[in-house]
Amino acid sequence: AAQDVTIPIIVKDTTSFYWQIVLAGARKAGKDLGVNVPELGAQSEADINGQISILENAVAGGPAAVVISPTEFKALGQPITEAAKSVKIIGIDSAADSDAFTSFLTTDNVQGGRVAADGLAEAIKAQYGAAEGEVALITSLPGVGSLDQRAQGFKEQLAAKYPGLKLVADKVADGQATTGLNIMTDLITANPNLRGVFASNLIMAQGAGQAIAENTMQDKIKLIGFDSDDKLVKFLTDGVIAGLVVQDPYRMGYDGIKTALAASKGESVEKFVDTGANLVTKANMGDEKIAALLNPKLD
Amino acid sequence: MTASIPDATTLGRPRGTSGVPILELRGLEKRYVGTHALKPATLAFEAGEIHAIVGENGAGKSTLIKLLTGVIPRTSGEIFWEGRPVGLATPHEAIDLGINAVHQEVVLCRHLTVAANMFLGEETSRFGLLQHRAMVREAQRTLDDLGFDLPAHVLLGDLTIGQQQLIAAARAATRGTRFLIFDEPTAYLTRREAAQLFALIRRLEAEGVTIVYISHRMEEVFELATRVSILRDGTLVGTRRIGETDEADLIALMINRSIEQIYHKDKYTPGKPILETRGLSGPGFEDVSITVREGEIVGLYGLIGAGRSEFVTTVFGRHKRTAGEVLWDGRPVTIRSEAEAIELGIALAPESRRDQGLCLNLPVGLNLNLPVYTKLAPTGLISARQEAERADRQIAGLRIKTPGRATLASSLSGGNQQKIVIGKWLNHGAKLFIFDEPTVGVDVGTKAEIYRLFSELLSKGAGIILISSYLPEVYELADTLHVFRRGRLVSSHGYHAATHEDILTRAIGV
Amino acid sequence: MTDVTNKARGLPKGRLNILFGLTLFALLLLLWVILGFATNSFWTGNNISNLLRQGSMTAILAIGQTFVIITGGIDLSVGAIVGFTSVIVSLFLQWGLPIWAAVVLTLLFGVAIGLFHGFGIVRMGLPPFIITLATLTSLRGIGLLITNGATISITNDEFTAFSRANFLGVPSLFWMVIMVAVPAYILLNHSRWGRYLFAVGSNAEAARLSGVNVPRIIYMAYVLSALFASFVGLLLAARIGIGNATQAEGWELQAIASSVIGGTSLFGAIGSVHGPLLGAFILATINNGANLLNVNSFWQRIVTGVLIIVIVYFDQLRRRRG
Amino acid sequence: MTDVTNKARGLPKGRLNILFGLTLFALLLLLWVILGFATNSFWTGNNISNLLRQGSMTAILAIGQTFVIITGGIDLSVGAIVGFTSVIVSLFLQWGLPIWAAVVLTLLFGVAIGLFHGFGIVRMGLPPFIITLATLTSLRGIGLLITNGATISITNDEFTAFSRANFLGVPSLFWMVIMVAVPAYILLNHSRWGRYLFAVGSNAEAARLSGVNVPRIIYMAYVLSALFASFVGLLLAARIGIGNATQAEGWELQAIASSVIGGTSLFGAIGSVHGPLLGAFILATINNGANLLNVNSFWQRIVTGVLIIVIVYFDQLRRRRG
Ligand SMILES: Nc1ncnc2c1ncn2[C@@H]1O[C@H](COP(=O)(O)OP(=O)(O)OP(=O)(O)O)[C@@H](O)[C@H]1O
Ligand SMILES: Nc1ncnc2c1ncn2[C@@H]1O[C@H](COP(=O)(O)OP(=O)(O)OP(=O)(O)O)[C@@H](O)[C@H]1O
Ligand SMILES: [Mg+2]
Ligand SMILES: [Mg+2]
Repeated sequence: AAQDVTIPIIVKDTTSFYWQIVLAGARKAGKDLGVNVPELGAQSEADINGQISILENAVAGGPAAVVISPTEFKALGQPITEAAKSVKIIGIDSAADSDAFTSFLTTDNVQGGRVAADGLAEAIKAQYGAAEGEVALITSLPGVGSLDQRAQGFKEQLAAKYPGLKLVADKVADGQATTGLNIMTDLITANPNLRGVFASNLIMAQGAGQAIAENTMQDKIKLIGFDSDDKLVKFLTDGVIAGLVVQDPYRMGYDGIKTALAASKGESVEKFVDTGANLVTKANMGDEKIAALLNPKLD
Repeated sequence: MTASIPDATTLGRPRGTSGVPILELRGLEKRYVGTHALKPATLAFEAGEIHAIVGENGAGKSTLIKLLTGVIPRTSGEIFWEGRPVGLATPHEAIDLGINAVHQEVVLCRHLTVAANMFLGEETSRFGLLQHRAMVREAQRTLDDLGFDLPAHVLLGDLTIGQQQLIAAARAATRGTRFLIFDEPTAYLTRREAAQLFALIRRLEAEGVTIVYISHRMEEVFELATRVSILRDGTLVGTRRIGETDEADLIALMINRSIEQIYHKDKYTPGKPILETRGLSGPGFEDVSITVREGEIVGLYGLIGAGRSEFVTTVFGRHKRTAGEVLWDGRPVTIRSEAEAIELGIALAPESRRDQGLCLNLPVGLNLNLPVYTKLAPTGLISARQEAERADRQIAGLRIKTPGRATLASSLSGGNQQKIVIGKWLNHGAKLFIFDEPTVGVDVGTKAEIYRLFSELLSKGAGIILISSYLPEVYELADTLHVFRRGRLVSSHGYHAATHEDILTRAIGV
Repeated sequence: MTDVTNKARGLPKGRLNILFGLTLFALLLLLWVILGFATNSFWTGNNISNLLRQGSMTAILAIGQTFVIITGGIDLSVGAIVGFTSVIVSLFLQWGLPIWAAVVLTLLFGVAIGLFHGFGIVRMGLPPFIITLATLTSLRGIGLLITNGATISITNDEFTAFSRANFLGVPSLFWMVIMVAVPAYILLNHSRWGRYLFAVGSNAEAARLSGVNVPRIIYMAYVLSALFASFVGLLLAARIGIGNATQAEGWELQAIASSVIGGTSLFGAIGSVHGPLLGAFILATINNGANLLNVNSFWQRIVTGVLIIVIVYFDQLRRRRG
Repeated sequence: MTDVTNKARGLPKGRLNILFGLTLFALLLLLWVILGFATNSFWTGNNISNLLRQGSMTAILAIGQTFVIITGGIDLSVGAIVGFTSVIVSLFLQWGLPIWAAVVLTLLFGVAIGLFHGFGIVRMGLPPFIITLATLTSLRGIGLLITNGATISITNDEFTAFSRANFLGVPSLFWMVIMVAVPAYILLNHSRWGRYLFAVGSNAEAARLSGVNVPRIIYMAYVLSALFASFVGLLLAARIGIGNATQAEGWELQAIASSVIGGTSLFGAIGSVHGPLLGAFILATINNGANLLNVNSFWQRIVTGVLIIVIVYFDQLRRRRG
């Protein structure tokens, strides 16, 4: 009978590894709790209209509750308020301009940007003796809320805590690893004194990491990435990358469904949960908790 | 007034008949890059006359027409309409004056209906909405009135080229036209359609429309025209009243030499059969049995749509046969593709140079060599030298008027394009040559040359199938003449064994 | 494009267009019936409203695109125009302009872009593919520059409420489709300019020789396409409540696909208004159905690709037989 | 597309192609000289290596695309093929296949895709735009399905080392361009199949009646394009060390743009091998230069769009005068 309960989860972009981990967590929760969990999502984090349509369709299906990660703060506000009139809405990962959420499980992306800044400063200090020098930022796509927040947190933290670190380039790519790679190689060429880079998502970290490996610059340029997969973990092990900011997408998915089920039954749930952002370096990657984050169980 | 200006080239403009010439050119000139297409020409068209223009391929006839209709800009010179200078920079301007033309290549819209084409640019509408039905009715009335047996509501693309040409003529005739130009209108018409066209022209003449008529067919010129102007190499070499000249005179003026005999024919004793069809059927024709022997010209005559082109293209492997047999050198063969036909030794010069014959935006040289690359480059790699040599040989041999082999085929005059269509097969070493309307738009001089080439091919033991809708041509050249009607072979005749009238009767089928 | 695929052109078609329209409509109904059986939620009023809303924007783009394709051209910029004008209108509203003024000014931007395309094609002799590709690239850049890569929020609730409103039980977005389609239909089939669009696509030289002002017709087609795209930009801005230059990525291909599924020929001179409408709603139905059936979104892509091939193939077959 | 833009075709060109190639080359050199003055780092060996690497993949795609465009078609699927084959080869390597086997199998996938395109166009009578658009959509879906939206890491260092290697001081990626371009040049200009490509693009019916096996030539063009794309997929996988189905998005438009900048006519029958090469490296130089000059990436898009218009415009002018 519990299988009749449907709780769809809507992510920002089904074509990215990060969101696949979220979905994996949700899938597991569905199995554990006996809930039917349709896995929905747009095909790009920039496709706001697509996500609105998916939300509309999901609500039309008459689910018990909906778990959603809004792609854009303002744009999803009204549709979510609208949807909340008929079902309970649980937000994960990012916020939206609506107070109709029953519960929220988020990583603070601004905080993630700050963690990245800290990690970069530390790595530069370890190499050069002081948190000083030129740094750069590579963003995967323009107009994506979470990426903008990471950039914001990163820049704020630099300004507030590390006046010695000068942001010399703030590049926006087109979502392609190759573009990230090309931007990184050109940054290396154009800025011989570059000491650090923050590549603020998985794909950019892969591209930038490859550029550093190609040019064997790992001792000169410290790279901080965001999120992880085995490619980046290998880079980390090999010392190509100085650190990764890692969230807990699996838990977000799992707890999202769990909370939604509870809420749909009328149980009271916590309004805000911070699932945290951690800096992973070569030094701490062996820790049990971190290792679990780096190798989420996907099936 | 402009009438007092003396004129060197026109031979005494007839005065008094209708006063001021309706259209007058003074020093009109057109240069293309590398070609002086029309050298300064001065000429006056009298109101109400039928003025023929003749000249070799590439002499500049179409160029002159395009200048008069605002299709291309002129390099220099002046044009006067009823004594007033006019710009004629756009087709619109020409149409507003009442100047219309039926251009050499049919230029209408295949995707629109006949009625839509006839009204294109002059649609009738009420409150901004098109009067579809009224226009179809009106177009149909016009067609019926002209005696053209054509429907107005079908898509133009569904008609044959000849029928499209008639529509183009009907359309030009009904637009408040005062000055109407026909650029080789009969090239794609059968005799019957040509007769319809002539009736239309006569009627327009009676209504006082001035007509300019371009043709390579001398008898048409003599049948219709009141005066005739001759162009040679872009120069206007003279104007004659029709009563004061004859065919030989015009030809001499056109090509600067005389031709004693256009239809050149040598008789060879036919050898072994090359190709035989037995009860062959396919799309558009049924149960056709013919034999082509070495040294023989087999002519196929018929009205438009009689199925001759379909028959030969099926033999050539373009369409699938549905019944019957093809024998090659006495052995039954199945020809599945054009490449297989060529491999056997068949060459086909198709009827429509624009749609089937030429790659217009490619160089002349490539067009000439296209069927022989398998021979020029057996390994796949091309020898640039051989390629060039062969192209140049063809250009020289056929006297194709072009700046060089690298020139694009589209910039050649219509007749010269036709020479490429034929020429690309001549040195191909085929045994059987199929020429479908080979002399469409070709000038008399070249025609004579082409017929001489036929003889040469025959002397080497080849056989020829000649399709022509121009009866004198097949009549004079064919050793055996087959008449087609509605997809069937209705009669066969030996050389000069039947009269013109006999053959026509068979083709029309009383 | 290649002539090989082109044989269908020469054969009689006559009234077949209408018939074909009907067949596509039958296909759409068939999809709906199947989905009605396969899911409980398809035939709910809510879902039908959703479906109508979801297909609306592509439908309007596809109609504009069809005008361009009929002339034998293509407009790759429509997606970028949508994103760009969503930014423009948000900006105007942020400045406090009244809605009508913001709307009119934004549409004027659309017209200007269309004029630019016409200019590039007619005066500069650029291939439509290239000039609209260039506009695509540049417009996204300009939009990003204006917003500095961020989004502009629209605080004017009256403006955003519009996209969710219903009128006579039908979503206002779908009314907008009707508002565009009806004049478009009259223009294409019952006015001389429509006739000239076909004539230019069929044989521009013949049209010119008949006294048709070919450049003006080309301008018209591209202006309409860009105007419709900017109109969609308005609708999108109202729907998502923000202006963002990177929105509507790839919508140009969706619009072209809708148009072609609806029977428009990329060689020009063949097309209708109802065709692209049906095409757009078929695509929307595929997506909607896949969501309702909980089909993996990766499978959705595969299915869409396959369906495009199947539908266009049967269209070709039918025409060839016709 | 529209005939209006098409006047240029009728005019004689002769040797102008070569001249035009030279002029594009001059433009490229000019850009290089300017960048040499504007930045300190442009003329460093390292940067030139980077530049050559950056332009390489688009260049190879553009050559394949050119073959297709010469026949009068278009191949929208090349970007998707690159992404898809990067997944395929990663998978093969993950299974532990030796490099040569993984490479050969992946290229065979490319050939199969090209054959499918040929089949769709020749046998099913689909417009090239539609069949390749459908493949684009479906291939991305299949790739995502295989990887479940993730990336496959390539742990075979020998394979990834290749993209970083140099030979005679020139990046191996650029050697790959040469390896593709030289046979492509011979095929296009010195073999009869090259002549046939042009003939089919100019008038398929005339080519057919001259004994050209038109379907085979169409198959050839699409197979080459897809083969080159799958080759680029290999290079991409080697370069970024992962297989990911969403990579190379939009590269089809880049390839087409490179080809057209290089003088290829979208109406068919006009094109070369050196043109798209130069086009690709001009685009790469614009991006590289903008990065070195630290130009805002939004401006980069605008500049790219404007430059495309300017370059193609002057190309048209030159031809028209010619
Ligand atoms: N667009 C063009 N560009 C360059 N040269 C051209 C162009 N059009 C025509 N010509 C040249 O101008 C000359 C005159 O051509 P025109 O078409 O007027 O000849 P014509 O007398 O009509 O011949 P035909 O009897 O073969 O139709 C020819 O040498 C031709 O090659
Ligand atoms: N693909 C086809 N399938 C079926 N019928 C066809 C096809 N093509 C043409 N036909 C028909 O075959 C008949 C023969 O047409 P065709 O034009 O070849 O005759 P023709 O004797 O060569 O006349 P001409 O060359 O003078 O126009 C016509 O009735 C035409 O409608
Ligand atoms: Mg002529
Ligand atoms: Mg015929």
